[in-house]
Amino acid sequence: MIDALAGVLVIPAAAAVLLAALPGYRLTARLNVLAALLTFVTASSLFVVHPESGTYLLVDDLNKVFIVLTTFVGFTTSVFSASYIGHEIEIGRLTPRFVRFYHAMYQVLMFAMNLALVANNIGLMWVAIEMATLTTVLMVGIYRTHEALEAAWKYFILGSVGIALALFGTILIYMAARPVIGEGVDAMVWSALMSRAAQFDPALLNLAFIFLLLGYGTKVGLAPLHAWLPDAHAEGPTPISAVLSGLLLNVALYALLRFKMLLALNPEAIAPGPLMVIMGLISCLFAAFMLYRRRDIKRMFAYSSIEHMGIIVFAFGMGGALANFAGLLHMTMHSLTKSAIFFAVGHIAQVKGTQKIADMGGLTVTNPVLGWGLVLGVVAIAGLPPLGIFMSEFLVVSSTFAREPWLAIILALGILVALGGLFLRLNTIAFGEPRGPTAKAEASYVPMFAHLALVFMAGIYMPAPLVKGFENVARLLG
Amino acid sequence: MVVIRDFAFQGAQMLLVLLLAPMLTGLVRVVKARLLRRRGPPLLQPYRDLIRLLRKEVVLAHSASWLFRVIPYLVFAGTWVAASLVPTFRSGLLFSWSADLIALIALLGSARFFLALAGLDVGTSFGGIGSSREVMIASLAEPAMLMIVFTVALIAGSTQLSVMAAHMTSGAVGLRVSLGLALLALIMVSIAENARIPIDNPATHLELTMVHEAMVLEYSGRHLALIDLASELKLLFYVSVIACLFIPWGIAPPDGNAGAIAVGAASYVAKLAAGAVLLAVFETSIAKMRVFRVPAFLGAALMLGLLGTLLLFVSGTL
Amino acid sequence: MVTFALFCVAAFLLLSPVAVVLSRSPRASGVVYASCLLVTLMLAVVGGMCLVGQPTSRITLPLGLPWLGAHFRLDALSAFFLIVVNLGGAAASMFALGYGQHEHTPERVLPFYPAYLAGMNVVVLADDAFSFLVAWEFMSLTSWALVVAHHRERDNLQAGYIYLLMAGFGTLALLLAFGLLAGGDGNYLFDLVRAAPPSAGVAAIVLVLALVGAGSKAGVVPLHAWLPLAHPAAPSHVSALMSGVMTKVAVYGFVRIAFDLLGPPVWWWSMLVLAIGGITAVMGVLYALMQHDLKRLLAYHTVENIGIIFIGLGLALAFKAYGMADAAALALTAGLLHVFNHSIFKSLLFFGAGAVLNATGERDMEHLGGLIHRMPQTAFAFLVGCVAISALPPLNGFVSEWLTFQAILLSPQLPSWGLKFLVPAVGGLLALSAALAAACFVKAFGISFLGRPRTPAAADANETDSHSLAAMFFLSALCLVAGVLPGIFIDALAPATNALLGVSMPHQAGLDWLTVVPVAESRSSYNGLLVFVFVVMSGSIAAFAIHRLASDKLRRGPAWDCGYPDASPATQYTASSFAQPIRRVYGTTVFHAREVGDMPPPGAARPARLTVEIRDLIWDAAYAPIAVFIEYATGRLNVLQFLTIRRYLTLVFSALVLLLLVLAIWS
Amino acid sequence: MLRGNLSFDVAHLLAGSLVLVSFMQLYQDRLYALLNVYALHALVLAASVGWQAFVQDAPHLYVTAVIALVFKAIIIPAALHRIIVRLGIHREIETVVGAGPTMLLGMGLVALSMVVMLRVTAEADPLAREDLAFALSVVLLGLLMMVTRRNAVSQVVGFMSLENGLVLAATGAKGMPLVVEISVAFSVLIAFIVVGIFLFRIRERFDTVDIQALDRFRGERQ
Repeated sequence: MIDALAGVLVIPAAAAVLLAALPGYRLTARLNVLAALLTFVTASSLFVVHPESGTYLLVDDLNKVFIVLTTFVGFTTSVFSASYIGHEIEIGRLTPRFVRFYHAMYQVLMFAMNLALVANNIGLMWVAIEMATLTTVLMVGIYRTHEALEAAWKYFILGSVGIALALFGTILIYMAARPVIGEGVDAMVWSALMSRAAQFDPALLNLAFIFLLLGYGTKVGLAPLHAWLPDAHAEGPTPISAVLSGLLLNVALYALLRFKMLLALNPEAIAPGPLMVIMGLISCLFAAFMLYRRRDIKRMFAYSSIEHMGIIVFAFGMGGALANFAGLLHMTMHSLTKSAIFFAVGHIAQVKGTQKIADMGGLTVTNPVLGWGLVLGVVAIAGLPPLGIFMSEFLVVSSTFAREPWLAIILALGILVALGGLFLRLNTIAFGEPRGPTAKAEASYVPMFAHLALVFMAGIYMPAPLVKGFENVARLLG
Repeated sequence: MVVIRDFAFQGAQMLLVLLLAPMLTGLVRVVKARLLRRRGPPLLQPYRDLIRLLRKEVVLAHSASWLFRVIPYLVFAGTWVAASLVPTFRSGLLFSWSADLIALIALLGSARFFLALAGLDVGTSFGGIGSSREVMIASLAEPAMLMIVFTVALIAGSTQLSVMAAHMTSGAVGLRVSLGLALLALIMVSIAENARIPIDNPATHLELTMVHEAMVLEYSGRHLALIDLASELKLLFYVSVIACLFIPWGIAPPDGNAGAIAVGAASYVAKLAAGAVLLAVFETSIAKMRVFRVPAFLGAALMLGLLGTLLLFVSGTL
Repeated sequence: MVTFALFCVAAFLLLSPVAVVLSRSPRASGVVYASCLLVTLMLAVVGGMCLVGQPTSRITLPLGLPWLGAHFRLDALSAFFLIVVNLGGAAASMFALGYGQHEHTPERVLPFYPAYLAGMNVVVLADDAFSFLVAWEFMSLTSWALVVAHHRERDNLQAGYIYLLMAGFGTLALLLAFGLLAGGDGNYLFDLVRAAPPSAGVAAIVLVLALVGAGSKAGVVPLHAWLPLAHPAAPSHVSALMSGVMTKVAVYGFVRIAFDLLGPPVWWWSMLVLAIGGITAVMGVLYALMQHDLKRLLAYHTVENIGIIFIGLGLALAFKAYGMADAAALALTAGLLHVFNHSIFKSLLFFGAGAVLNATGERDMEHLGGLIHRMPQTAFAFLVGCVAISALPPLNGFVSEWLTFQAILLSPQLPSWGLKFLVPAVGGLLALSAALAAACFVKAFGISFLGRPRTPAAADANETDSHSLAAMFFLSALCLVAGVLPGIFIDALAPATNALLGVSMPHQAGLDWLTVVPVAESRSSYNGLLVFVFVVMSGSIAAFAIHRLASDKLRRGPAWDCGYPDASPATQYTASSFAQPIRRVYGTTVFHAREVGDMPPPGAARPARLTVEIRDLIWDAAYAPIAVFIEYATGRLNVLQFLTIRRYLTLVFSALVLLLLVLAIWS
Repeated sequence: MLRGNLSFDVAHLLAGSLVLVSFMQLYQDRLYALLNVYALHALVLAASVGWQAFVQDAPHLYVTAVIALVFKAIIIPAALHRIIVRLGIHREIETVVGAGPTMLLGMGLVALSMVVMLRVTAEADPLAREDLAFALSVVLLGLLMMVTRRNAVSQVVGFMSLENGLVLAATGAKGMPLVVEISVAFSVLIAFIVVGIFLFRIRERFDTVDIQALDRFRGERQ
């Protein structure tokens, strides 16, 4: 029954090769969607069939959630990107050659992320995540403008350093594991590591965790390692911004969580929680303040991603059933909402022909569907009910306040400041006198509203199986 | 039987205040004139004025609304009801419990509210002056009055005038600082409320000084008569309240026989006369003050009232 | 009971999408508002039935927090507020049946209106922290959408922005409060909290948080800043809901937490609440006096009345803390009765303002005047509202304030010295605010409805439509009934006070002549009915007698005005000149009000000017600094967007070294 | 036993000398000199990797050694030479912090890594432990170099020496799989960077493709 698991890897890989070979964007776009859909179906079949994990591939409740989320958003984003890319070609911002490259890279990215999620081997996971990073670097630079190249370059350099640090951490983990488990591949296999973590050398684990926190934290976009994130979001094609915010950050987070669990298993090692809590708080506050002066709509939402990653890391750092549940929920909701927002933003930017907030206004008047979609998305991302993020923020803050009042208050302030920043800009974008070109958008609203509908549903009613799964994971995370 | 008797007394009270009110004003005028070495108008002049006004036709400004014509009746009715619920010669009136002191003050407040509206209705500058100054004075006088009520009510353990009067006569009170403060404040408030010197001058039409007269400037005929009568009733009301709270002696108890009631009536008239004389003396011995020194005057009253209440809260015995 | 109530709420929620679909068609507003009217009436009936003796009913739905579910509960308190909410809602819907026809962008109002009603109802019904907060914030969100419905008008977006921020702030405060009540393992159920009330220390923090959270929604000073901006910005029937009803929902939140969940109070809580209430009452009315925007003036009066309500609640807390149950019942009843009364006359007044706005397109009183001639019925209804809110007998506003005074008169028995000093002062503040309110409404009614029209718009205004009038007259009637027969309403409140304090005020209905006797006949009593009858009788007798015996002749002529009548309406008193004496008395200290006169030299042609400068000290002290700080902080942090890669690497490097140092120093 | 000691000493010697060379890099102020020192750095790495391969008799490590020798010690420095000539980058290195303070910082970092490593319990293989300490300090020194030098080339060199440290650690970890793959992957990465520098004409620093772009910055700064 391993094949469901293998499928998640094989389908994108095959699709990548195929798409690299095929010309013409209409067909390739459709193929892209199809491949993503297939991957999603295979992934969701994981809930039905329960493949047991081998030496290289691992599947448990934790990464099931991640895989399904990733493949789903990957699918919806591919739908969105079809219409987006179509428009980009019409206005000649992209040439067919680049589109072919783009689609291939898209599938490679999917492959890399899935690999990172199912890898049962810390080395393999490292390779996969770095692969994903490099692919996104290439896609961010795809517009070949000065800004795009500059952003890609920044992303590349900072990413490489992150890569190096993460690798060093991985080596240290191996060093820690070797005396206990023995030389060779086994000392890098998750399942083996988890089972024996208690006997590892705590000092090595501590050192390793610091490097891993910084290495993978760079990918998660935690302040002060976040520098690449806003520009990469702002300059790349919008579908990639959606994937970055919606998925890649999660994948890096997943790696971080795994190592947190590892450390948690070792009594003498430092508690990883406090470190994560502090970095989470810093990111949340910092990003919240950065929201105010943004003039580029995509960059603004990139900062909001940093803020939410901060909240999520904070929640997982606090630990405990409630906080972990909240963290998972928040992560899921954030992926859905933020990608939905980027779907909207992509079309808005195409309608207005710019990403400058100053040049867009009164969207709810000129393009009601798009405008209200954005409003709904911002309402969701700002953590207002009845949408999903409110529930997770409710759980995080309230459960924290009983344990660490001051932390909760700081977090609450961060959320409030972010709310202010978001709506300050939303007012100019969505309301007031219309500004800028008011062409009608030929857009596919389905993905956006599908995501928002899910978020809305989660806000008021969560199906029991989902809750069950989340609770298991929360317990797993300790 | 008893009910009928009580009805009778209540009715008597209503007529009594209605009849005595102009007389009181007249008396004040006479005394003032005499103090100024003038012969002054005869005692019954106010009645004559009222009748004359009632006979005259009403001249209504073009811009006056229906409200302008209703207000005189409202003001008169409100004041009359208030005045007739104060125990004057006999406590325990039939309907005295239908409104306690706070309610009575508020009732007069309603009357003032409508009068101020009347000042604005025609849309002249003088009406505006009158109303705006009136409400400014009221905004200080009413809280002061309520503070006084608090003081007395806390001592008497009630806001029912009859009960208060009874409690005061019962001698259980004795001399109290807070009562003195309250009395002083009450006198100041009454002077302000009735538009007497030094707050206002009822006998002038000099625009810079007048408050009440400016408000009712546009009224004529029967409307003016009602308003004048209302203000006379108001004066009577305050004098009777002071009388009933601070010199309650002589008021006939509910079960009092004819003699007691006669005594009550006599003492009441005497109290009124005394009040009139004192008021006249005070008015002749003091000068009208500028409008914007009024707040200081009434603020003092408010502070006195608050002080009285505070004393009672802090130590029940003062 | 509660199930049916929830069905009604569901009906609201279904109406929203319907409204979205319909919103283009001309008959949409009719459909939506009519159905809202229907549902609100049903809910009001539900509340009434529950209040007169249905047992508490509860239900749990598999919504909200998965392992918890959404709990709803309809007890006496909820029932009372259910009535308040839905009476206001029904009136607003009725009014909107006419008013809504003039809406330019119905698609921005109709979808949110039912959702807003739903939110308020759910807040009252919710029985666990999560549902409560969801409904609470949902209420804020929908009302925000309604505030920015007219987003093209100046300042509305700004108002909505401040409103949303304050709402978020309040919700977070409540969130923290509930977090503290729930504890680490999340007992979000109200029943669990009731079962195990928190320790005194925790309870104190929760109370403060609740005061901040609910208070910011209710608009207590100094958290009121958003209110006078947001309430007027919305369409008038929504303003009525926000001012008349939503603030009461906020009061409900506070009452629920302070009286129901927190267990036995401590005396100093009441000092906090009393002080805030007193200050709020006076500040609110003073702000209102300085206003000449009609709707904003009304909004500030909401602040004042909230203060009065909180005075009642504070007294109730004090009495409860010292076990004086009967007095507590009296105070609480006074507070709740004022909740009811204010919801009625404030809605009425906003309807009036809406009608005026509709007829003249003006909210500024300086541009109105003489409307009583053009719209007599609106004027009458508005006048009733003015008398009621000015706490004048025989209308309902007076009753609740009178009860509050009676409660204050009971308070010398309170042992604590702090209260001994505070309560009389608060009494003084209450009296002051009552008197000032009367002054303010003389101004409001006198300037905008009386006198001569100041603009053509006012000169040819037309009477508003029948639906709006119906709504207004319905509320006016309620004002009168609640004023002359207060006993009924006091008795209706008994179950609520019973539920919270275990006792209630003495039963009023049985007393002869329908008198209200809060404590004892000998102590104090009030009979609105008799007073009303007396006034009417003696007034009509006088009228009858005079017209019969004396003259009833009447002649129209020019105004007398001391012989200097002036044709130009500009010579009338304006709102600001009317308020000038009061501004001289209070404003110079409270608002640093200054009058700057500019008198041209003799012979100069230019006109003399008198400008008044008023500063909102609370804004300057509490809100401006926050904006400044945000400005500063963002400015400073923004540099981090423009660093070079090497500097970013430096950040990473220093983070690494820092962590390594931490590790080295560890243990 | 003896072999153990000997192997320990040699490995220790090589690793230590790698740290020493890193310090020499920090000290350079001419680009060409820096490149030569880096070549030396790679050479020492190759030696140490080779030794590890011999000690652990893990033949695949020889591949890594060869890569280090050929690619890092010869090709990359040569390529950088050409780039310097082609792009006319001027020859002296502008430093953010002077050489002296940089050295001090470096000392501090080495000390720090020692302290951190000493916490590792004694049971851990001493050879590996020492190697690790050195590797850590090489990594930190490489990073230090990246942040204290302004020229693109010297920053690349910094990154490469950092990566050398990683390889040292990886090879030091006895029996660690994927070492070869990793070293290959990194070589590719470095190639990317070098090519990138060449393509984007990054004259002086990593910071931007060209300086004006920083200021025309998408309206973010106005």
